[in-house]
Amino acid sequence: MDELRTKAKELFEKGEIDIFIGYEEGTRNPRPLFANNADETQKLVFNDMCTGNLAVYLTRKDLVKGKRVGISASYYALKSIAQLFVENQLKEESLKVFGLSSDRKIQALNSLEEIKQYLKDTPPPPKLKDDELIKQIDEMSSAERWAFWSDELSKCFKCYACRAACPMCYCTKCIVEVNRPQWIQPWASTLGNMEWQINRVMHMAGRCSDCGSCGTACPIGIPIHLLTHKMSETVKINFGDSSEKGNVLSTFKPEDKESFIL
Amino acid sequence: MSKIGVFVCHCGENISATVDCEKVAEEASKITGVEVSVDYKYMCSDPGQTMIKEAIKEKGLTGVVVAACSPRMHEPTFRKACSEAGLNPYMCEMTNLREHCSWVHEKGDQTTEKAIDLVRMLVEKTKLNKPLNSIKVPIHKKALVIGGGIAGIQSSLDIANAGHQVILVEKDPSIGGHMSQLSETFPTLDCSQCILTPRMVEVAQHPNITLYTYAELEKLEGFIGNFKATIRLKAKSVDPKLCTGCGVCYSKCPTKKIPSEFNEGLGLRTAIYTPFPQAVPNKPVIDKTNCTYYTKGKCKVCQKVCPTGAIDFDRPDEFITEDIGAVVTATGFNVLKPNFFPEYGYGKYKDVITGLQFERLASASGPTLGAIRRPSDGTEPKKIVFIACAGSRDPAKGLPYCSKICCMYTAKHAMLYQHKVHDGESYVFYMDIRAAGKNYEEFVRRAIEDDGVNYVRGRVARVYEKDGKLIVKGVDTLLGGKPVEIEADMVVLASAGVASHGAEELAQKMHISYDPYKFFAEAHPKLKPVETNTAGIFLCGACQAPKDIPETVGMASGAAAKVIGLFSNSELTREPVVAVVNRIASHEVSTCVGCFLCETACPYQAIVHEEIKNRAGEVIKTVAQVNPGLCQGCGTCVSFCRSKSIDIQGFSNEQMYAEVMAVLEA
Amino acid sequence: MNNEFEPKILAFVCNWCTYAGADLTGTSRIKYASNVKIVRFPCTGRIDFMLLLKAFANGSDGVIVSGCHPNDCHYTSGNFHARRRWILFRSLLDFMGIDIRRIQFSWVSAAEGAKWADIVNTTVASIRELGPYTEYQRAGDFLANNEEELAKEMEVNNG
Amino acid sequence: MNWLTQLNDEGSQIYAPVAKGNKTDYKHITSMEEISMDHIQTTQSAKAIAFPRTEKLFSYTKKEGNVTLQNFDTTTIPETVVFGIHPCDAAGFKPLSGIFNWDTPDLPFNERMKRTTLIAVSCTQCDEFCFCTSVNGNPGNTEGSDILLTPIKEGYLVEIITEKGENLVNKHISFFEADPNVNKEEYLAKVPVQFSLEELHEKISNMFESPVWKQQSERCLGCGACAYVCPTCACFDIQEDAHGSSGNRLRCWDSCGFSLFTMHTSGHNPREVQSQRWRQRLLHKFSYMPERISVRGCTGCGRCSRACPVDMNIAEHLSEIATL
Repeated sequence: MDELRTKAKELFEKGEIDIFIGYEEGTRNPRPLFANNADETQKLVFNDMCTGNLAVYLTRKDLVKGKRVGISASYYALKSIAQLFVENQLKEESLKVFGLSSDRKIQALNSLEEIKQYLKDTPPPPKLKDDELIKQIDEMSSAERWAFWSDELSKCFKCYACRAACPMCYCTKCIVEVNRPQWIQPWASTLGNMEWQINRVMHMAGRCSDCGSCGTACPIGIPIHLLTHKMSETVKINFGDSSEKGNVLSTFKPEDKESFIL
Repeated sequence: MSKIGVFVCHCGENISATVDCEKVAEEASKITGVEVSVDYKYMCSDPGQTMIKEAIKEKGLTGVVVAACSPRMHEPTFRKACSEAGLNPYMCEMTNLREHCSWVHEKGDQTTEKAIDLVRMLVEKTKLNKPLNSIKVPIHKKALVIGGGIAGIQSSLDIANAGHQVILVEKDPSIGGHMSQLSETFPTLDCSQCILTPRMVEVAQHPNITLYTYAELEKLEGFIGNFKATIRLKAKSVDPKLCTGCGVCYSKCPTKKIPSEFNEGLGLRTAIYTPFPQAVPNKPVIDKTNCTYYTKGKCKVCQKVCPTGAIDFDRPDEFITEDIGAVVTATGFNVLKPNFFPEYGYGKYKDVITGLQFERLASASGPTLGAIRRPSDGTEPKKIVFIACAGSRDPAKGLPYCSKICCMYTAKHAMLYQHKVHDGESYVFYMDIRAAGKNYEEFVRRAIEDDGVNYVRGRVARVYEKDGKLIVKGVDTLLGGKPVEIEADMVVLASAGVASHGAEELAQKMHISYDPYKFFAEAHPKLKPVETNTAGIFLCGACQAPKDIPETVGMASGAAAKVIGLFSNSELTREPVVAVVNRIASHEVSTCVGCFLCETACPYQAIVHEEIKNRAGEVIKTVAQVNPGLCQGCGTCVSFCRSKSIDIQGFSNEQMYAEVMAVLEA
Repeated sequence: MNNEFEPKILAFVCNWCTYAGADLTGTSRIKYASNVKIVRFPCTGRIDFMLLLKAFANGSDGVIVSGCHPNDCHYTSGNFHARRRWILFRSLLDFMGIDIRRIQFSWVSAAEGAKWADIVNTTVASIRELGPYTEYQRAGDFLANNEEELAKEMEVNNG
Repeated sequence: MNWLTQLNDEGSQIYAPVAKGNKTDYKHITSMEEISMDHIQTTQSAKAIAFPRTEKLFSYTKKEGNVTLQNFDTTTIPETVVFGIHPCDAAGFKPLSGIFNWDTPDLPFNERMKRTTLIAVSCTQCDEFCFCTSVNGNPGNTEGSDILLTPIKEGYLVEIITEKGENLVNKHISFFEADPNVNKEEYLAKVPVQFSLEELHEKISNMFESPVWKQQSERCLGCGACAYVCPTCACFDIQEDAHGSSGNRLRCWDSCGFSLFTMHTSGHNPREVQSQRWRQRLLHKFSYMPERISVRGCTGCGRCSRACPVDMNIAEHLSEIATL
């Protein structure tokens, strides 16, 4: 913990960053902290409790535009950062990234290459609970699945916390706000809520870091992160790990396999 | 408010036999926004079209829906009619009451109901149509031809003769390609060089052709009509302006034992060389990998003997860029190196040679001056075996395709052999004889019947040497798989035609696609054989697939015709069915967030990065932009874009949505 | 006319292969069920997955999506992109319990007029068997749902 | 409980807290078994009873140029009893009512309120997010409720606050006994006061340009969770649910925290950055509402803090402002 504070402080003192995005102690769990100078870095914490995906702030223009940013990033945040690079949203030279090494030490990741290497070398944190839930849902009949999701999604009141918490949802005008045509019912109704989630998850295909922030953010506790988690798995099963360039839906292989097209 | 005209066609009785056209027109008139709705026997007829035109003028229609046959048939007809009446042609849509309704359903209410729905769908779509204007793209009327074989030569000459500038780039020191290596050509047996060299000279002398030999395409940017090509001129070490081509240098060059590429290794050349005596340009280059000066730092004999001081060892590669309107790719092919077949002993036995090597032996300008001699001992082979399909049609070896030319040139080789070695005996092992082409079958028959070539249908399993003879073991399948063994003096492999070296790299430079064998892919296998997927880049010759000379020349003229057609206008006019990135008010400029994933989805490289700057000139945002010159209007980007920032004219999100809703909400 | 359920089916097809294939069905005078209405797209790559959902939400009981066979796309790769889209979309819908039997994907070339008629007829038959897709439409109509619930309660009260 | 069963049997719609997983929310119940009272706070407030997340204001049909309007039908609103809401939640209906009646009385809201009886239950437990006592509330506050129940050793202490409440009790008077003479206070949760309301009022109305807004809102993600769970947030959006020639005009929840909330068609956005939206949220609740409709837009329920994905703890932020 002290290590990160020292490093972040150093960056300020050397004049290498203008803002450091990290965590501080919060009411119950660590919460995001924005250190704007060396002193403020002394509140930083970084441990396994720090699960919120801080990469979400890297596309927030009012926070980071024109600034050189330091950030402490969880495994999933690093995945998001790597993807944001693919999508032309970040500049290598204005970003200093710190991850947690396997022995829980602060590890500076100085380039996109190093981030990619880290992700290659580090196994993703297991998601036993989610995998179990998905298994349960998979084992349901189609009608049961419909009942399950229409019940869950009937509760959604469209606060869009799932969208706000997601680092990949950085569109300035989200599909739900497009009204010519009105693709998605903008009001809360089971179907409109489903349409929103289907869109969100389709848009996440091959881009999602699987951090689960959407589900954590949901104030009503709808397990929408299972949808993205399932999508990530489907992508992996069908198309392997994402390619360097483009997106799973913007690229293809002539030999892609399906079994349902007549 | 829309004023839509609906025009329901009976198509004689083609539609009205099963659809109640009057009712369709009547129901359509009740749709909000429909100003006029009529039915008529033949809408496409002159009176029918006049009816539409008059309605446009009298009622001030803002859109027209013609409910008739397939838009694939008459959409241009009706759009033209609308245009003539002053309505933007893209405000006219067709709905298909014939192929998709009256012809496929029985007469009845349901069929009429469906027809009404179909009309409703298109009315709702048309309400959201926007007037579109054809896209104009300026054209640089200069063509780049890559490859100086017969394909590139033919294409260059055709384009140049039509009055356009051509830049011809050839990677070797001379143009001529494979055709210049050939002895005689099938099916006429006229001498290849005799018909080719005049064309080569014509290229060199043509005022509209700029020839760059020993040069390669480095980079190609831009799009149809507006390419920018960067060409690397490899250092020749000989100043072409000073060199007179006298040949003293290569006669004095001490490094003499380099296998000649032109003679397929059957002859030798010097380090400073012209590939062959009839080379165009007939000026030497120094082969840096073999020249003693370049490898060891000593020699410079050529520099000493050159009467004009043309030798320049220190000259680096040069780069030139040219503005180009169209590209013709004519990079040809290579023959499969037959060490691919250890069982035939190529490389192990000197007298197992390729068809192309045989061409050099048979050529009057070749290493033996046209006499058929064994490379091993210079004796005349008395018994010769030709193995067709050496590599071709062999899925096990990864080349399932037919190389197309081997049957014919093998027949020619056997024939030439018989003509030159009267007491010789020749055998051809073949799988099938494919002699489709004018006078081709007759040619093969002549080889068999007149010249006594022995054709054996079967594959050769092995070739090995025994007592100075090449033992060819195969089977004759026509004799029920009877084993055949021939003691031959020479074996000629009709090795498969494969993509030329570096084809893949070149395709990637030009953003054109290629097949699994690295042959360049045509835009459509039937209807667009000389186009590629990238507009403005054309193909000809064996870079697309192995083919013979007449076919190559035909294709080369075809590609040239496409280029000339393109150059016949100063602007290119294209259908405006293209994608567009939206623009919104104020500082956001566009809802596009610049993720550029659409860039990878586009099959045509039509997405470019556009930097939006403020008044101070600072970049405030980088968004996608569609190059309308390249976009073909597939719309893959549109359904991929998450924020719906990109849309396609003519099939916009709003239009498609309205069309779908129209039928469901009715 | 009998009282058999007549499903509403929309077909989203590409202009170059399936639309032309359906034209051929017409010129060949092969008959098929009139329940299907074709919406013409330039390419399967253009077909937005949302349009399928919108179709269901607004009363379509089934959807046919059809385009050029792999390698035959007029635009070279639109159908390959579409194929990936449908693989993921279908799996997502299935995971959410949306009835994927109601979406029929197919490749129909411009030469396959008979295949088109066959696809339409088998799809109509299978959707007819599945019945109207009311559970999906109802999820959209929250007002009707509320009112229905209310009505039920009123009934209880009155009764 | 028998009392509720009776009410249910008589046709009142009963809403009560129902637990699912680790979340509890108000649901329409038919069996009293469903009720759960173990929670500290339901995830959502009970405001949807009178201000549904989506409400049809009117519907229309167009036919051959004529438009037929169908106005909001008040007869569809059933008699409703909300059981088990906490005093902070009950108190929220006053600010809501203030907003929905500040110039034009809002028919749907008022009609729903008219048919709703609130049976509140005092809080016997609290958590670190509760701060009702800092905004003049308390765990046994009767304000806003029709009836307030306080769990005591055996059964409940019943306080009848309004006529509506009295009617409900009188219907089944047999379930009730006379005053047991208990000290209500000893059963209530102890909610510490976190800041001085006077100091807060004094500061907040004069700090429009303060850097504190930016500082506090840096981590805010701009979602609408806080507004949607809030018992007093009343922002709404008007949407059109159109189907061909007919349609409904809908009122749907909205949030001033969304970046597009104030976006003009011109592209200009008067509240361009999150700090301006955060300022709006707090000023509206603690300055504009008290000034204009004489009621604070906060009851100290702490839901927004619990719902926030990034721990925007409102009590902490208000304390910071009060001690500036």
